[in-house]
Amino acid sequence: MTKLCSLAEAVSQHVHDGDCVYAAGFTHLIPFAAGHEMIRQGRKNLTLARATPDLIYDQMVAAGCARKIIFSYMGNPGVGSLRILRTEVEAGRLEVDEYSHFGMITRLQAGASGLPFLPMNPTAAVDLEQSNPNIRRVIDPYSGRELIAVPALHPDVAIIHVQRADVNGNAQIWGILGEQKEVAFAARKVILTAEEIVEEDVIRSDPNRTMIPGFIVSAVCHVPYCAHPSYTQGYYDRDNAFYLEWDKISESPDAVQAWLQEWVYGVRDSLEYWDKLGAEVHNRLKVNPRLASPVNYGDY
Amino acid sequence: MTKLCSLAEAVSQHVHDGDCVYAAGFTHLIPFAAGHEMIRQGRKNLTLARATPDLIYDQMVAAGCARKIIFSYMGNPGVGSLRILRTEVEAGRLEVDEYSHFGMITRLQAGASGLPFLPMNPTAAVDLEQSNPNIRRVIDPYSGRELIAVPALHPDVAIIHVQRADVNGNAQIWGILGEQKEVAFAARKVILTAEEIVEEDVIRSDPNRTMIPGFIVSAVCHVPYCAHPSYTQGYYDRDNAFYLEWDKISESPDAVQAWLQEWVYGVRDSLEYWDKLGAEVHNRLKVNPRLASPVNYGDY
Amino acid sequence: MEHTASELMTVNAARLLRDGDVVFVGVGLPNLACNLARRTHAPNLVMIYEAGVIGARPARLPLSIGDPTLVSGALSVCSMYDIFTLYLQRGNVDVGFLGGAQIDKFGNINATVIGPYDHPKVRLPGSGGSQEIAAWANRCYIITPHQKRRFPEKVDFRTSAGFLSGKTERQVAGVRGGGPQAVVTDLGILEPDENGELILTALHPGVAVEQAVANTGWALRVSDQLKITELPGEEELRILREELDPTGIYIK
Amino acid sequence: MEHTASELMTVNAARLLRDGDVVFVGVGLPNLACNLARRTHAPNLVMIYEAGVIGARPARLPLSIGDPTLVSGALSVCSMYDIFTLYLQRGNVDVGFLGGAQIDKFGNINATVIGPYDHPKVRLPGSGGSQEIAAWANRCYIITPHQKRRFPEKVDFRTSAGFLSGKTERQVAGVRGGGPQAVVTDLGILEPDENGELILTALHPGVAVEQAVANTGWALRVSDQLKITELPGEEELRILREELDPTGIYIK
Repeated sequence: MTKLCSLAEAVSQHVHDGDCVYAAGFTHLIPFAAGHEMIRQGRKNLTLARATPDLIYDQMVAAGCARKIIFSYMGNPGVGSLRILRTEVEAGRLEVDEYSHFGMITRLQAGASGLPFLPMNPTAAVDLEQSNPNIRRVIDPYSGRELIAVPALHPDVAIIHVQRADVNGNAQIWGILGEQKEVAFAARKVILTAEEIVEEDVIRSDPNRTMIPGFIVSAVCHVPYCAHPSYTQGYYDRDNAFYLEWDKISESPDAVQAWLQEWVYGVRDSLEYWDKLGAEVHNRLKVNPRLASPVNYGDY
Repeated sequence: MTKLCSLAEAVSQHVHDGDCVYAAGFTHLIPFAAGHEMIRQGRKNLTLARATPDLIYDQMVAAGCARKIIFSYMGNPGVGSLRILRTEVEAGRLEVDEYSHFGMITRLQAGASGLPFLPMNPTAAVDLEQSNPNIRRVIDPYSGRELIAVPALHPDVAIIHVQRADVNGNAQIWGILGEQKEVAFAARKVILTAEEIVEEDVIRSDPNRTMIPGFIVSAVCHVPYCAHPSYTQGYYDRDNAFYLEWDKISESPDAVQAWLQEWVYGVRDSLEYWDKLGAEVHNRLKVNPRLASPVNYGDY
Repeated sequence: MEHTASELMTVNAARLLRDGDVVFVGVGLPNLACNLARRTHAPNLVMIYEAGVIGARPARLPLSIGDPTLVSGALSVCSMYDIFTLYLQRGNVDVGFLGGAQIDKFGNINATVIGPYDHPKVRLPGSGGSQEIAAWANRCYIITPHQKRRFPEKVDFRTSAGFLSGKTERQVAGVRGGGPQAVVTDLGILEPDENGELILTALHPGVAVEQAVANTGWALRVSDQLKITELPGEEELRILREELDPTGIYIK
Repeated sequence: MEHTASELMTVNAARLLRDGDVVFVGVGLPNLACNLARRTHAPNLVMIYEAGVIGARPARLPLSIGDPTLVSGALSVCSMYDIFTLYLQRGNVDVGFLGGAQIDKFGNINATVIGPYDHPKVRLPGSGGSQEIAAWANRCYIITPHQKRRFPEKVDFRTSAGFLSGKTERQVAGVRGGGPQAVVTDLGILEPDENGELILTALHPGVAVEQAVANTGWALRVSDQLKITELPGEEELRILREELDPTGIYIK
């Protein structure tokens, strides 16, 4: 029952032109390698959903993969704008479906729960609601008051990067959890990328750490360093220097295309990409260990 | 800022006659010692809420603590009836507010989330809904279909047993999680009982394991073996023999009162109770270690 | 080989499970049936417990569905809210097992009260997880001794929905699960016909149709393709007796 | 001691925090202000990040609010859905920090678009967490340079609610939080009057009222109890420069 395959195979088999794709991860565990693979395979007309589109969607939009974006914060975190997204939206070339973070995450929670919608308390800021017909009102049957509603989101494909998984797709995550679990259950298909493929016994030794059960996963890909320039807690650091550098690169469309040529089209896969980053970057992103206190489940 | 106190002090200060009390834990981590302390302190007219009232509420009702029960499964798990509860309900002496497990847990999730209600998909079984005016309908603003709604539950006091906590009430749980987190956030006050009080550094070494933050906790009590005859994963086993024995004891009101006299009124606290159980029981409930695989958070 | 009524029901229930099924397991016979299936024809069965345990591999027979042996060595543990939303309501559960004091002609189940709700003659435990399992699991199975008082024409209280008053009524209600697919008793197996009415579709070896009819509270119809079940096999009984319930708590 | 405008704003924002406050922290100056408060008068400050981190103790200055240094050594990490429901919507957050391209007379904030929403002249990042922080945190603070274009009479788009068109309108809307309590600028501090209108309540030493008025897009009223803030102290500046932002990313 192994679902192990290469990331190229997983993208080729499970991501189709026109799909709604959710590459998960709030700052942490963003599966850049999967974004790059979608670019290399020339996916078109995707609807790209993420709370924070981040550099991964700036790059995919620059490569012409997308026709629509679903999001709640379109910035380069701590740096400034996502220049390519901003330009495309200002030019009217990219369709927009926008929420607050809470609205976006609530859409996923509804989707993951098998509910058509979920309510949120009102915020008194109604301009976004008036601009987006997906945001509606629902009556609290107890007080008669109006709450805000958002509809379930069901991405066609979720891409979830994790610290460790077994070949069946049972996966464990620690550090920032973001919306990983909700996206996995909301989506129709799940592609899992993992820093490490481990024996099932490692997963079974700590069941409370398992966020995603294998039976909702379509493909498991062993992709070390998948998240660079994002990071994997305990494995490597966030490459803040690159986040700052992208702010410069993305000032010029030519520089962006040259970057894509060199770092995406010009490499075969994420291993070649990581190799190409070189020893200085590898060293800069290296992390010393800091272990969790032991936990005893007991032998019953 | 330590919140450490004895369980007797915590109950005396935070549980009042007439309160709605939720002693949390689905089979696992049921805080029996707190139930016994409420009996010893003679609490009256409580509303007792739990998905599974279990023996803890059968005993509290036998001791005359309660006027109402909020629940979703009134059985002795794997054994049969909760005889005392059943008798009181059949006699019309105990008010009933009943849900399915999902309805009960959804009430807690709504309460924990600060929402007045949450929706659930319909089940086509409408008899309970027709018997309980708290269960209502809400219109999905997207499809126009009716969903089921339950109102937020906000217990006055939650009692939560955990494996380990620091003196500020930051608490970690593993094994069956039940509704522990939801109850803690839904309640107005939280009394925490812990098998072990640990240094804050132990908690901070594994933040993903922390279910309850100290700042929502009112009192922290060090109560080893608090859960017996329920259990604490990794610490001691469930006393199935006592669950079977209670089925016999509770056939006779006199036997129940004698049991309460001997095991609740007749002991000062949970340590004396545990001591009184004796070496044979201690040995029978002992658990060999089975440790979780290490997890590295990284030193950033 | 000799066998008890419980062994007969357990073996027949186990045979209804398919390899790879995700099963919402209850205690007692369903638990035995799932573990038996996993050790025979369905090694990839995933056992889920409403306490929030996924992929349990119990090393001993648990008395309750919240036993620590279900947790140690499980694939995943999550909150009860997650189990009921992400797993059951989302449609990730293939099979649910149900039980109750009364099961009626259309597979509706009563686990709540005998007599009126406000003044019950007998107060039963109530729904627990069953209201939603009956609605949302793809397939539901019921294991119960075949007794007239357990099979009334109409239940006193619908704790969980079978086919209501007929299959179209369930379809109109729009619940996602397929409803009860079989009731395994100590006399045979009942299955819903095209209208959702439970009819006798199989008898265990040596049982007469009349026995089943006499022990059913409605006019039990008999399938024109009535089957005879296969006797429990030696290996099935060995696993039940030696591995799963060595002290005979449930199979006696 | 000499100080920069950023240091001045950070120190004044830090002084608004109370010991024991649970603060929803943003990156940049709010992060510096919280860490400064924790190292001075508010050692029990609990820092929460929308990424799902509670009680962070960052060993270095994070560029983003999802930095791994926020996780290692934190009290707790939970999902984003939990952070927004259990913590923010439930009312467990005392203080939120907000920012945006425009802040108007009633403390409403625009972080979404300049120009019409469907054909924006400038597309800004959007709400992120701010729509709900502004509504549900007990108190909100805003740190921003004092410039006329940042302080229009009315924002182009209300990303998050201040006092709307006046305090009663916010009260009628029934949102639980108290709204913006102070706007800390490099010239002074604005606070809402009884109607929710932001008025000048403090000036930094050496700043004239006219400067503040000239750099505000509405007719800025001045409190009749106008205060002068205390200069940043030596210890405050030392902590900022040596411990919190040694390379001067934010305080320069």
